Formats: sequence, C-alpha cells, structure tokens
Amino acid sequence: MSSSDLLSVAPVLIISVWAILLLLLDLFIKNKGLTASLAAAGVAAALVVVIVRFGSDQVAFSGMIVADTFSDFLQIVILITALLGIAVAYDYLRRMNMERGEYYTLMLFTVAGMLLMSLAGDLILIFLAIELLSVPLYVLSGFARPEKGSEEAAMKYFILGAFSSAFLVYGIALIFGSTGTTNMAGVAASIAGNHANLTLLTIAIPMLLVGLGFKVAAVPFHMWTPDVYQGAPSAAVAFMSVGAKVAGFAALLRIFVSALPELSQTWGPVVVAISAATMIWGNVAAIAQSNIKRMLAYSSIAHAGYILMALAAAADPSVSEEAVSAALFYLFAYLFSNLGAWTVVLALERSEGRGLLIEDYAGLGRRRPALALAMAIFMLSLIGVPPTVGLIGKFLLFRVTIDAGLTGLAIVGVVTSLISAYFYLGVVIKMYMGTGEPESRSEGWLNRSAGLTALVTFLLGVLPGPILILARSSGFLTP
Amino acid sequence: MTVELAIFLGLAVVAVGASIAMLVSRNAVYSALFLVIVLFAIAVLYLLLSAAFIAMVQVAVYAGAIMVLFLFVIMLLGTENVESESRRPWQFAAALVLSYVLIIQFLVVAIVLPGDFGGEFGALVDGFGGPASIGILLFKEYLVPFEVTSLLLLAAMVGAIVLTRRESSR
Amino acid sequence: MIPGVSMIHILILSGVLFTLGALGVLIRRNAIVMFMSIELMLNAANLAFVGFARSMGALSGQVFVFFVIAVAAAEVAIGLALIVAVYRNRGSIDVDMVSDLKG
Amino acid sequence: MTADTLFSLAPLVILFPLLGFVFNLVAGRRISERGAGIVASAAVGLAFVIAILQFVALGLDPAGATIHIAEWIAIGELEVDWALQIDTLSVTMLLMVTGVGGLIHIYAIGYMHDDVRFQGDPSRFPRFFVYFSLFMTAMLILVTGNSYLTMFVGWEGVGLSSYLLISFWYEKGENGIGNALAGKKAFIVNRVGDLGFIIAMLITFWFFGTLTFEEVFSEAEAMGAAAVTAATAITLFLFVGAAGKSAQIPLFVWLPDAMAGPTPVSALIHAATMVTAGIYMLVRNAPLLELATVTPNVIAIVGAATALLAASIAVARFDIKRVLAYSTISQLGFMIAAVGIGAYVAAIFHLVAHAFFKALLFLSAGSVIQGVEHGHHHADSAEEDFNPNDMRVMGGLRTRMKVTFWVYLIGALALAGIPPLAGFFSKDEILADASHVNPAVYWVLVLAAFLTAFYMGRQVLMVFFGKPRSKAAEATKESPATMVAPLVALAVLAVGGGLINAPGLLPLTRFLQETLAGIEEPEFIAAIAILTTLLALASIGLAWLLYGRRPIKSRAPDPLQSRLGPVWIAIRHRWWVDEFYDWLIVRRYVSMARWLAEVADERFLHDWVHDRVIALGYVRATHWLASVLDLRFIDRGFDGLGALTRRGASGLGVLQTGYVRNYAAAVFIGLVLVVSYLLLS
Amino acid sequence: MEAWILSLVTFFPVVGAMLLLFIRKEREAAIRWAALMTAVVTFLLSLLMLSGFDSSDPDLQMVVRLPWFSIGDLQIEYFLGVDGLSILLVLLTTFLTVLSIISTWTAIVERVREFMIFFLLLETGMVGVFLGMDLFLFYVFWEFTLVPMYFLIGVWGGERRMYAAIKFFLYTMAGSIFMLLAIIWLGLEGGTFSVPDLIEAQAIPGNLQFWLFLAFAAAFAIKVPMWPLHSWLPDAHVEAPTAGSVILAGVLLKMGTYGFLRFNLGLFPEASIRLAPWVALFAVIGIIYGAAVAYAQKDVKKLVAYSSVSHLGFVMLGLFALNIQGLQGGIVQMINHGLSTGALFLIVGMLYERRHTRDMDAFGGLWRVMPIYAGLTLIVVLSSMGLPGLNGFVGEFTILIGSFGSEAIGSVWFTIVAVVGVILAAVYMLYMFQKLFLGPLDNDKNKVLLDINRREIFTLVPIVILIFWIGLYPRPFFGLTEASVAKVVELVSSAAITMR
Repeated sequence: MSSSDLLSVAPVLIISVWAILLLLLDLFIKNKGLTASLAAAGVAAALVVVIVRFGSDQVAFSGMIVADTFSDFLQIVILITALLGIAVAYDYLRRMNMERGEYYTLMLFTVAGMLLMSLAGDLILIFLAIELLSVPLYVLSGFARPEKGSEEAAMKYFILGAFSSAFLVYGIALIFGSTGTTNMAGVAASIAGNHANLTLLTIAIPMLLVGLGFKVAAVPFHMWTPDVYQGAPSAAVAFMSVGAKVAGFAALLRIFVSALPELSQTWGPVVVAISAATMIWGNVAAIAQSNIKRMLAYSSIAHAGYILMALAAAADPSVSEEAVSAALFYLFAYLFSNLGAWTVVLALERSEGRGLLIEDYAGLGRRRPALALAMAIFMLSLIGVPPTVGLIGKFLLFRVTIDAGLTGLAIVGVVTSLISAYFYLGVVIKMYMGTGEPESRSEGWLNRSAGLTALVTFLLGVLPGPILILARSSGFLTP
Repeated sequence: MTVELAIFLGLAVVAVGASIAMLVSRNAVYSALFLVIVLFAIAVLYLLLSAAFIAMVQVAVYAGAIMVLFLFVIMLLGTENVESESRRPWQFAAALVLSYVLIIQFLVVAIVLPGDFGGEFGALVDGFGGPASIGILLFKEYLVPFEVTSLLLLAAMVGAIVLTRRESSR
Repeated sequence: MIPGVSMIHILILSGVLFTLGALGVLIRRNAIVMFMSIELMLNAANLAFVGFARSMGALSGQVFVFFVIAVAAAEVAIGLALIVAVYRNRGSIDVDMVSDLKG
Repeated sequence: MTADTLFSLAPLVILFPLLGFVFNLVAGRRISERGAGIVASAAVGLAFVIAILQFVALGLDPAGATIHIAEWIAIGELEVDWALQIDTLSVTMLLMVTGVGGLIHIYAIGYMHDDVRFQGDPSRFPRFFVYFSLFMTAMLILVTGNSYLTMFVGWEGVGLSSYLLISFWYEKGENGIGNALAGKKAFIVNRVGDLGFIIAMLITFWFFGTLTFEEVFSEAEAMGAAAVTAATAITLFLFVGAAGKSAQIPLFVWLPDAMAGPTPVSALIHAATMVTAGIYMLVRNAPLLELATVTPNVIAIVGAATALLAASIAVARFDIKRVLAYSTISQLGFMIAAVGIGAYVAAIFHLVAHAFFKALLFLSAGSVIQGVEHGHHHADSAEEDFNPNDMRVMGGLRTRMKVTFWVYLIGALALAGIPPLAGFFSKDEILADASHVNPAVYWVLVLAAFLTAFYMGRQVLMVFFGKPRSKAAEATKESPATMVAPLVALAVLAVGGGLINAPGLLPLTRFLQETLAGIEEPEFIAAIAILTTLLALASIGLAWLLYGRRPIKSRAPDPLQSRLGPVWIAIRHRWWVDEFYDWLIVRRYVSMARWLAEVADERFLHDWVHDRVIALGYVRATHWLASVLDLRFIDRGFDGLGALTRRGASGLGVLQTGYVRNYAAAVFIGLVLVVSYLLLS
Repeated sequence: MEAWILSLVTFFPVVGAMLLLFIRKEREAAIRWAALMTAVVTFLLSLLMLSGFDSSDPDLQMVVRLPWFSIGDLQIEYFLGVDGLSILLVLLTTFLTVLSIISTWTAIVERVREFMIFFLLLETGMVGVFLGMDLFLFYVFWEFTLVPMYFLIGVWGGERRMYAAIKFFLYTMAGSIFMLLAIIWLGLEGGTFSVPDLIEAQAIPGNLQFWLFLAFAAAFAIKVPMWPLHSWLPDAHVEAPTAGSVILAGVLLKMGTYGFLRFNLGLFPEASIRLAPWVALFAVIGIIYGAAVAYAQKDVKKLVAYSSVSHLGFVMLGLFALNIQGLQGGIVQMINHGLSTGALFLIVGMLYERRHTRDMDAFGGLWRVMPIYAGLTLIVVLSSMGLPGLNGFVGEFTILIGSFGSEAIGSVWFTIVAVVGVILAAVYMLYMFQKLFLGPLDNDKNKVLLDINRREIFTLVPIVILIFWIGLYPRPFFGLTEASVAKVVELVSSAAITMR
C-alpha cells in the first residue's frame, strides 16, 4: 500500500469518512438543510478529486482496486447522481415530513458502495460493494416507515436482494473454484492460459448474471423494481434508479468485458436474449401503468435492456471498447433524463401517495409550464427524440450493436423504442392536452434540479461532443 | 470407502436432512433449530477441510450470534406458525421442479461434463486455515474488503436503528 | 488429509444445500424462514469456498468465507429489523400478506 | 404590309377575349349589363377582325406561320412552347368561331337580360360574359395551338367553361341540383375522352420525340411504314378524345344534359364551336390518319352509328332544345364519319355550315323559349311545373313570332338538307364521298338524314303550326332586336353558307389544300343529291301527315307512340344508354368508392388493421403472456387506443403479482434457463 | 453570404420562438405579429438564399460543413447545403409557414404563444430536413419535426386530437426508426455520414442496397404516405388545426418524397431500379384508391386528406420513372401539391371557422353568399385536378410523360391507370365543389355567411398567383432543379449500366 494507492480510492475514502462524521455531526444539527448541504459538500469534494485525478490509470491494493478512466467516468456519473439525489431529497423529505439526518448518511454509505463497484478489481470486492450499496438502499426504501407501502418495498427489496446476492456469492465461489482466484485480471489470465475449469463456469456465469442482473433490473430478475419503486420514497427511488443501475453496469461491464472476454461466445448470446427480453418486457409492461412511479420503474427496466445491448455488443472483441463507451455515454444521458423525470414526480407528489397517477398530470402544461416543459423534454429524451440526449445515446447503442453484427437485437431495440413512445407520450398528452388542476408547490431545489437536468438533457442533445470524447476515452477497461 | 468419506457422507446426510427438515417444519422455531444443526454440520466439514479458524467463526458468529438473534426475534414476535396451507400450489410445484432441475444441472456439471476438479485432496502447507495465516491475508491483500466490511456493518447498524426506531412524531 | 473425499463431493453437497436454500425461499411464506433459507444458501457458498480453498491450497477462499459471514451478519441486522418493523405495522410476517404493491 | 407582320398579330386573337375576360371578371359588376355584354362582344369582334387579317395574310402567304410567344415546358427532349399555328385550317376555324361567336354574343346580351330576371338573380349577368370570354379564349387557344399540348390547354379550357356555363344556374334544375350535376357530367365525360388524348400524347412523345404538329407530321412522313402502328394507336386514342368532346358513341351522353345551360351557351358551345373541336382535332391529324390502318374505319363506323342513333332519339323528344341537342350529336356523327372516310374538307365544310344553321336554330329556339316564358309570366298562369322548353305547351307561334318563325324554318330546312341551303351542299358532299368509299356508312347516313328531316319537320310543326296549346303560348310575343338581328344574320349565312364550298368552285377545298396536302376535290353526284332531297321532302311530308294535319293536343300522346310500339319506347328512353352507364359505371364506381372508403379503408385498414391487428393483436399477445386479465386496469380511461393497449399490456401485470416468492421464482427460472442454455450449447 | 445563409434560414425561426418567450402571453396580438414577422423574415432570407443560388451547378451550394461530434472514427457533421433537389422545397416551407401563420389569426385563440413557438420550431425542423446533408443531422431534424407537429395536433386539434396526435407520432416514428438503423449501417459501412460523399462513393453492393432501400423506404413511405400506410393521414388531418393541416400536407408529406428522391435514388440506385415497378405499383394503387376513397367522404377535410394520397401517388410514380421528365415532374408536383392542397386546407379552415362543421351535406349553394371564396376555391380545385394552364397539369403531365417512357418501371400500364386517376380526380374534386358551392342555398345557417375578408384573401392570393405562374410559365422552377436532377438521372443510369 502506498500513498498513490490511497489516492486511487480517495473519493471512496472521502465519502465514507464523511458519512461517519456526518452521522455524528447530525446529532447536533437541528436544521436538516445543513446536513444535506454538508453531505452535498462531501460529495462535491469527492467529485473534485475524481475530476482532478481523471485520466491516470492505476491498479492499486494488489489488484483489488482498478482506478482507470472507466471507473473515473462512472464515479463522475455516480457523484453527480448523488448531488442531484441530495438536492431533490431535501425538499421532498421536508414536504413529506420525514426529514431525518440519517437519510443523507445512508446515502453517503450507498454512494461509497457504488463508487467501489466501479473501482473493484476483485470479485469479492464487488460482492462487498454490492452489499454496501444495497444495505443502505433497503433502509432508504423503508424510510417512509411506518407507511405500509414503503415497508413492503423495503421488505421485498431486501428479501430478493439477499436472495440474488446469495447467487452472486455462489457464482463467485464457482469462479474461484474454476480459476483459483477472484481477481479479475487473474481470472482472465487463467482462462486465457487454459488453467480454468470451464465446466464450473457454465453455472458460475449464470449465477453472476443473476446477482448483477438483479441490480440493474434485467428481465427476469427485474420483478422487484416496479413494486419497490412504487412503494419506496420517491426521493430515494430517484437516486437509486440511476445510482444502483450505474453501479450494477459498472460491475457487469468490468466482469464480463475485462474478466471473461475469452468466454464472450458463451455469455454473448445469453446477454442478447436478456437484453431483448428486458427491452420488450419493460416497454410493454410500462404501457399498462397508470401510476407514474411504476411507469418509470418499467421505463428503467427497459433502459437497462438498452444498455445491455452494449454489453451484448461488447462480446465482440473488435467493438468492445466502442460498446463500453456507448454504455457509458448512455448511462450519463440516462442520469439526466431519468433523474429529471423523477424530479418532476417528486414535485407533484403529495402526502399519502396522492398525485402519483398519470391522470394527476392533466393540465400541468397550463399550471406549471416550465415544469411541464422539463417533463416533456425528459419524456422525449427517454423515447429518443431529437433534440435531446436520448437520441444520441440510443444512436450510439444501436451503432455498436449493428457494428457487432447484432442487427436483430438492434431491431428489437428500435421497435421497443417505438412502443415506449406510446407511454412516454401518454404523460405528455396528459400534461398538455388533458384538463385538470394539479396541485404542486414550487420548491427551490426541485425546480433547480428539474431545470438543470432538462437543460443538460437538451444541451447534450445538441452538443454531445465533449461528453462523447470523455466516454470514448473511458471505454477501455484496464485488464 | 475410506473413513473420511464415511464421515463426510454422514455429515452430508445430516446437513441435507436437517435442511429439508428446516424447510418442512411448520414451526419457525424448529426451522431455526434445524438450521443450527446444518450450520454445525458444515462447521465440522470446515474442520475436515482444514479450515479451523473459519469453523470457529462459523460456530461463534452463525450458530452463536445470528441464530440466537433469529430465535430471539421469532420468540419476540410470536410468529412460530404463520403459514396455513399454501395458497398457490403451482408456486410450490414450480419451485420443486426448478430445484430438481438445478440439482440435476449441478450433477451434470460435477459428474457428467469433463472438468478438472483436482481429484482427491492433496497435502497442504502447515498452518493452512489457521488464524495467523488468515489474519495476514486479511490485513495485507484483503485490506480493502476488510475495511469495506467494517463500513458495511456500520451502515447495517445505522439502518437497523432507523428501521426499528419508534416514531413518536408521526 | 481426508483421502477418498474429493472436490466433487463437496461441490455436490454444496450445490444440494444451495438448491435447498433457494427452494426454501420459494416455498415458505414466513419471512424469517425465508431469511433462514437465504442463510443456508450463503452457507452452501461458503462450503464451496472452503472446499475449493482446500482443493487448490489457496487460502484466500477461506478469507472470503470470513467476508461472507460478515455480510450475513449485516444482512441479518437489517433483515430482522425490517421483519420487526413489518410485524409491528401489520401483525404478520407472512410475506404473502405483504403484497399490496403489484401490477 | 407583309404577311409576316399580319401573322405576328395573331396572338391578339386570343388576347382580346382574354382581356375581355379579365375586364369583366374585375369590373363586370361595376359597369352596366349592357357594358359588360358590349365589352365581351367587342372582344370577340376584334378577334374576328384579327381573324380576317390572318385570312388576308394567308392570301399573301398561303403556307402560314408559327408564332412563338414563350417557352412553356422544357424538360430534356420534351419541349413545348406557347405558340400559335396560323394556317388555312386554323384560320377557317378562327373565322367561324369568332364570327358565329360574335353574333351569339350580341344575341346573348338581349337573351341574358331577360334570363337573369326570369331566374331571379340579375347580379349574375356579368358572370355570364366572363365565362363566355373565358370560353372564347380557350376555344381560340384550342384552334391555334401548334402542338398537342397547347391544343389540350384549350381543349380543357373549353371543357371548363362549358362546365361553368352549363351549371350557370347552379341552384336550378332537377331537385335544385340538376344543372350542377349536368355540368359535372359534361366535365367528367369529357375527362374520359381526355384520357385518350393524354395517352395519345404520351405515345406521340415517346415515338416521335416531340409534341409539335409540324414536327410530328414531318417525322411521320419521313418514317412512312415504320410509323403505321404508332399512328394507328395515336389516332385511335385521339379519337377517344374526339368522341368525348364531339359527343360520339360511347361518350355522347353529356351533350343532351348540357342543354341545362342558357340557350346562347347551347348555341355557341354545344352546337357551333366546342363540340366541333373533336372534328377539328382529327382533321388536324389527317397526316396521321392517312398513315393509320384501323382507325379510319372505326371512326367512320362510330360516326355513322352516332348519326343514326342520335337522330332516332331526337324523334321522340318533346324538349325543344333536346331535339336540337340530339340533332347536333347526329350531325357531329356526320362530320366524324366524313373524317373517317377521308373526306376532311367535307367534314370541315359541314362543320362550318352546321355552325351557321345550328346556331341559328338554337338561338331561335332560345327566342321561342323566352317568348313562351314571357307569355307564361304575362298570362300569369298558375301551372306549377311549367316548362317553357316543352314543345307540347307551344303551337301556333307562327303568327306570334314571325321573324323567329321564318329564320327557324330556314334553319330547319338547312338542317334537313333542302337545296340550296347550306346544309344541302355540305351534307351532300359527305354522302357523295361516302357512297364510293364505304357503302354501309353511306346507307346509314342516308337513313340518318331521312330521320333528320323528319324530326325537324315534326319540331317546326309542333312549335309553330296548329293552335297554341297553353296560355303561355297564346301570350307569346316576338323577341327584342338584339336577339332578332343576329338571327337574321345567321339565317343569311345558313342560306348562303353552301357557297363556301359550292360544287365546281370549291373555294374551301382549295383553301384547305394549302394545309392538308393531297386532299382530293370532291365530285358532285347528282343522283345522290336528288335522292337525298327527295327523301328529305318525303320525310317532311310524313311529318306533316303525323303532326301537321291534325295538331296534337297538349297532353295527348305522341302520334308515333302507337305506330312504332316498342321502338318508340326505346327511342323515348334514349335506348337506355344513360341508364346503362349509370348502372355499369356510375353505380359501380360509387359503390366501389363507398366500399373502399367504408370497408377497405375505414373498417379494414383504419379500424381493423390498426385498432385490431396492431392494437388488439398487441393486447392478445400480452394476454397470451399472462392468460388472465387483471381487471383493475379495465376501467382506467385514457383514450380509445390507450385503453386497449393498456389493457393488453396489463396482461404482463398479472405476472407482477406482488408476491415476493413469485419474483424469486422468476429469478430462479432465469437462472435455470441460462444454465440450461449454457449446458446445451 | 455563402457560409451563413443556410444556417440563418434554418435557425431564424428558433430565434423568433425564443423571442416570443419574452412577450407576455396575454399580449396575443403582439405575439401573432412577432411570429408573423419571424416567418416573413425567414421567407425573405430564403429568397436571399435563392438569389445566391446558381442553378447551373448540380452540386450542393452555400455549404456549411463543421464537425459536430464524432463517434469513434465516424465524424458527424453540421453539414447544410442546398441544391436543385431541395431549394424549391425550402422555399415552399418558408412560404407556406407565412401563410399558415396568417391563417391562424382568428382561428387560434388559446395559448397563442405556445402555438406560435411550436409552429416556428416546426419550420426549423422542416427546413433542416431539406438542408441537412449529414445523415445523422438529417435524422435529427426529421425526428424533431414530429415533436412540434405532435403538439400542434394534440393541443389545438379537434375532438379526437389525442388519438390522432399519438397515432401520427407512432406511425411516423415506426418508419423512421428503421431508417435510423439503416443510417447507422450506412455510416459504419461507408465510414461517413455525409450524404454527398456516400453518393459519390456508391460503395454499397446491390443485394444490400435492397435492404437499406427498404429501411429508408419504411420511413419515407409512411410519411408520403404511400398506400397502404396512409391510415394515419386522415386522422391527423381531420384533427389538426388548419395551419397544422396546411403544413402537414404542404410540407411534411413532401419530406417523404424528398427522402426518396435524395436518399433512396442517390444512395441505392440499383435497388431503386430494381424496385421501381413495385413502387410504381403501389403509387398507382394509391392514385386510384385515394381518389375513390376521397369521393366517398362526407367530411370535406377528409376528402382533401385522401386526395393527398392520390396526388402523392403521382409524385412517387414520377420519381421512380427515374428519367428526367419523371423526376422534374415529381419535384414540381411536390410543390404543386403543397400549394394546392395547402390552399384547400386553408379553404376548408375558413369554412370551418365560420360554421364549425365540415360535413359537406351541411353546405350547398355557397357561391351565392361567398362569391370570392367560391372563385378562389374553384381555381384551387381546378389546379388540384390538373387543368392545363394551372400548375397541377404541368406536374402531372410531365410525370405521365416520364413514367410512360420509363425503362425502370417497364410497363405503360401503370401510366394508363394513372391517367384514369386524372379522371377520378375530376370526379371527387367537382363533387366537393358541387356539394359546397352549387345547388340551392337551402340551409338557413349558410345564408348569413360572410364572404372571406381581406386577410383571408391575402392568404390565398399568393398561392393562386403561384398556381398560375407554374401553370403558365414553369421555366424558372424547372430551371432551378434541372442540373441536380440531371445528375441524379445520370447516377441512376450509370447504375443501370453496371447492373447489366
């Protein structure tokens, strides 16, 4: 261990130390706004560190930590998510009367887990990071306790989360049994050197897919998503719908692309199937939803499917780097479009779960034109209509998919995008063409977050260049 | 058949038998006790597999702490018997079929397919599985995971408190 | 040390235990028993780890078990807390009763 | 003054009516009725002057000239200019159109003055002359166009003005819509003919690479035998066009209905000028017709058949204008037949002569109708469904409308072919040619000529002789001078018109030979002349026997009804041609359109394919995924399609039971499936 | 001027739309005037563009070409250019936008500001479609037009506006999404998204052209719309507000035919030749079908909508004649349809604004009370049914000439059936005219109708002038397109030679 080793995990360190400090400080803070600000300050500090050290590839802690541009990019995404997550939570928690300092502490814990997911160079660390990210999320899901829905969400999330992480552990055990190591570089080397017991991997790979597929909500491991998203406090959902997915994809990409590239012929088709099923299921089921939180939950499932296209494409070694950067860009795009949409949901939610039906959005276009416009932009971006970042993201994904020769998958992708237009537009229709008087107060941080995310969603649609370059330089996974 | 194999088979039978008993017991307390038996059987297996430290941890943490916690909660809530007959027989049937298939798949992987499982166990270095060797590993190579574990436990603690604290204000 | 026993035996045993654990999650409705089944699955994994560690002479496998047990402890803390909370609110820990969210 | 200078004035012949059109369109409402009429008439008069100047110029330079005005369409090889062709053929037509047209314009000033008052909308007066000028413009473009395409501009333009003029009283007629429907019918039937014209142009262009008459003809001449097939095809399709415009079988049905227009319209457009455009066009294409094989026979047969069929129908009409309309069709048949047998000059000769006497007849009929209408108003008779066109309400007008009677008689005799009136010479020329080219056609035409004399005799006797059969007829008075003066002028022409190609001198033949190279001079066959004259006299005598001796009573059946039996029924029903077309085409099309719109498009494509196959299929597919419908989503209104799709998608919701164990099972299933795949692959 | 004029034409409406945001929404008159001025300035800018256009140059002109962003080695460019294929359509767009905005003066009274903003955004999208020469940029504009149009129909539309809006969106997106795949494919294969470069390279093998052709055609055929993909059109038209219908028929549908012209013919000439008979078949079916179905409508707006199906069948027939007459005719017919159908929708809109019904049975004899209106309608109707001397004929006839002699289509029967369509056009158009204007004026509600006012006349007169201009002297219009069309024809014929 050296100081440079420490630098590689500096963001995690900052976040975790800050979390512990905040836990103590919070006892003395009456104004929870201050807690929120402090939490945000910690996240911002970590963000600064990431940005400062961006671009220096580093393998630290004897291969346990791999800090490369890939992880840096993801850390940026995660930390931005966290900042926005804190911003939107502040107003929401106050309005919903559950303003407690632990919320921010737990968020910081989970952020630490997410960051570790992107940094992990060892399967065992991935497992621990998943747990570190999940455990606080279980709690955040139940944060609106004693509200029954929130509790139920937490319960379901927890049981299924624990269930699927058991699969993950077993998968890791089998990988260990097969290759004699859990270090990803070691696994790759072992398989490449023909030392591995490949038969064991036929069970190990599916188990890994279960464990990580659960986190990113891929079909058929997605079923918790709508229930949890609906029941959990919206602020927590807004945050985890992006954060957990980003972390999950970080691990998925890292494991499959850098540890198991030799077996891409094996897992490639499986990922194709899962990706297709996820896109179809997510988009089709979303149509039936009348609750916007459930709708967005299915939407997030569907988007997992789109990103999985990149993973499927990454099975082709010649495009894997492109594919990873496409996934990265999409995650970045998704962060703003999706979190933005949730922000609007937060703005309209009222106590006891009112204001959550799509019906309730009727007339928003008149009542709060700016907010409605922002929502419309998010919806269009999620469909993939110009001039929003969603189009650029999908374009990149389809491009790598076709480049990898998976035209069929790309066709599933475009057809399901078409289906998705239906329910996203449904919201827009309600907002602009329905008649109603939605109640909502104008709250500073929510407004600012919605405005910012909408602006970024639009701007990245017009000028995606810088982020594209960034994503492109981050597509290479340190072996 | 060697003595060791016989012991292994005996423990295996105990573990599997106790697991099944855990699954079928109507009473949650019984289930917990059967699980304890399984955990003990596994701990003995750990010993056989030269993992003395882990065996100790298994007994202390699992059987000792975790299972006691389980029993404590069961007793506290008085929820030994919550289940009537299953309301969804197809779920039960599907679960059985799936488990059956998965076991078959395990067997196929372990026995039918070619794969190098290293044959019978060979000799080991001295002190393998002892606290010292594990400790060295933990604090050198696995320092980061170890620290993460501590963080995780802290988070879990905070979480548990958040979840169980009674709210007077609401 | 234990001639006659090979990794295959351990693997099969752990696989069976894992499957039984998974089966338990699927068929039991008592949240606590479900939870115990998950513990069984984790133990099966641990058994595999230890077996592989023994088979390959790689001690790191045993270290993983240590981590897994720690994680299990953390999960138990959260899980039981949740179960208690749900019980307080609903008076039952039958997971089938906890199914308001659906569709 | 050289010929070229005069030729360069030719565009004015179109420009004057065009200016008249624009003037009346813009200012017609602001000047007096008479003013509008005079402007329009003056425009035509000036055009007539220009036409005469062209005639003079042709005297100086018989070859004529082509005057380019501007480029029109130029794409690749397709080059069409706005250009006028001045040659003997077009100038003949110019003189006739502007001359007769001018007279009719003057007549119309008087006629429309009363007509707008009878119909109850005097403000519409200027509009009539707007349309008239538009018609003249289009007709003159048609006549002077130097290419198929420019001719087609006029061709369609006259169709348009015809449409507008037929439905001039668009709120009148049967059920208030009859006139409008008649106009529409005329336009659409003409469009069917245009189909032929357009296709002919397409073939012409791709075969000869040009659409200009001169170039096509010289090309065809150069190619000789190689162009026979093409020429046959082109002329056949052109004939379809001609059949539409000149009301030949099978497209003649629009012309009788076109009588819904005011009478000057019938005279100008539906007797003298527009309907003869088909003949003009075919004559223009004489070089191609000479090359073609099948076409001339087809044309001759169709023409003759039309002549006979229409004449037979005319026998059983009671509407004074309809008799004339069928007569026009019949006479057009004569001309077409003449074209078919190669007697181009005879066709043009009859065309001009027919223009004189048929215009005369129509205008006189207009005079009669308006007289009766006056009488109707004057007598203040309470007859509800009084129809001033019905010959059964007339009778005895001989004494009440003296001038009209005499000019009408002249026209009728000219039409019947009594020497030495115009019709005698022109018809005789056709018959003489037919007799040695195609005897079958000849005999059919003779029979038609016999019927012609008969129905004209019948008409004159019913209208002017006997006693008035209604109060209106009793009160009828002579028409005003503006109307009578043109009648007299036309009567003079009808009497002397035969001179323009009188046997022996043949001025018209000589004149046209400059354009239509190689036409033969017709011979005068005395035997035929005598035969036809006798037949005509006999026919008139027959008519007198039936209608003159004992004038029919107002409501009594026609004396022919009992004598002809079933034949009468057939001709009374116009051989059921309209009904047949209605049944075969109109109803088929309407029902097909309805079927396409309501069944194929609305119910099949729109509702079934979209709402059922796509939307509901979607529903079904998702149902299949989850056999049971989750009722919670059914009554959630969103919108029509939404409800369907949502309901369907909620099929997936059934899987989302809310039971954790099910979700876990899904995870498990996923695992087992993936492992199975990996093991099996 | 070269460098900035195209960007200015494209984005000036956005600037105007932004400015509208600063006007308080209660000040509706100011908003209307500002929007109108924006549209007028855009139109003037497009005229400025025209003045700098060299019609003898077949290639792109006034090109702006800047790197936008890159994906891997693929450079995506901000690449605008205008040539003979697109210049008329750009002018048509800016022209019709001005008239449409005038037409909304009294028709749109709710949420005027939003309406105008969407309308101006739509203009940008449409102009961008015609000017974008980078495939991706084109696609962005193409998809972007959906959004404002969707709102125009959905918010300001009629009774079933939501249904129509979403159907419009989904149908058009359904097609374009396959185009997106093909675009990506092309970019990967050709190494560039630049349309002229790809056309220049002609690197796509024949059998592959077939599939790419179909993928592009999916987008364009729905937009055109070709039979049997027209099901969205009547709904969208009937529900859209007048100005929306005008733009929809006048410009948006042309985006489909333009797409065929620029992309399918240019990029996949071999496939175009091979598929020409099939396109012609569907085009001809569309001609007859559209005419027949139009005839059976009771709703006058639906009648006009279906007439578009018929008219655009002619355009498609002309384009796929693949010879100079057909293409020239096709392009001019696009303009003609934009003018005459646009005018028809304006006309229907004027009537609807007065009577709030479009059921033809409710009218009759209107000529008596609205003579100016009737006269202008008559001209438009005649233009629409292809009366010689008016614009429709010039387009239709050249198309027929082209398709009749087309080697690619290969059979004259398509043309002959298409000529039947000319007759049927007269049938439904005269039927409509008769139902509205002729016959007795027997409905009391109609007796009090006022003739159209000056503003309304002003929206129609420019169109009527163009109707006559193109009809009588189309030379300037053909001249603009000539060189570029000749280039396309040459391209296709050289492909035909390699195919043999």
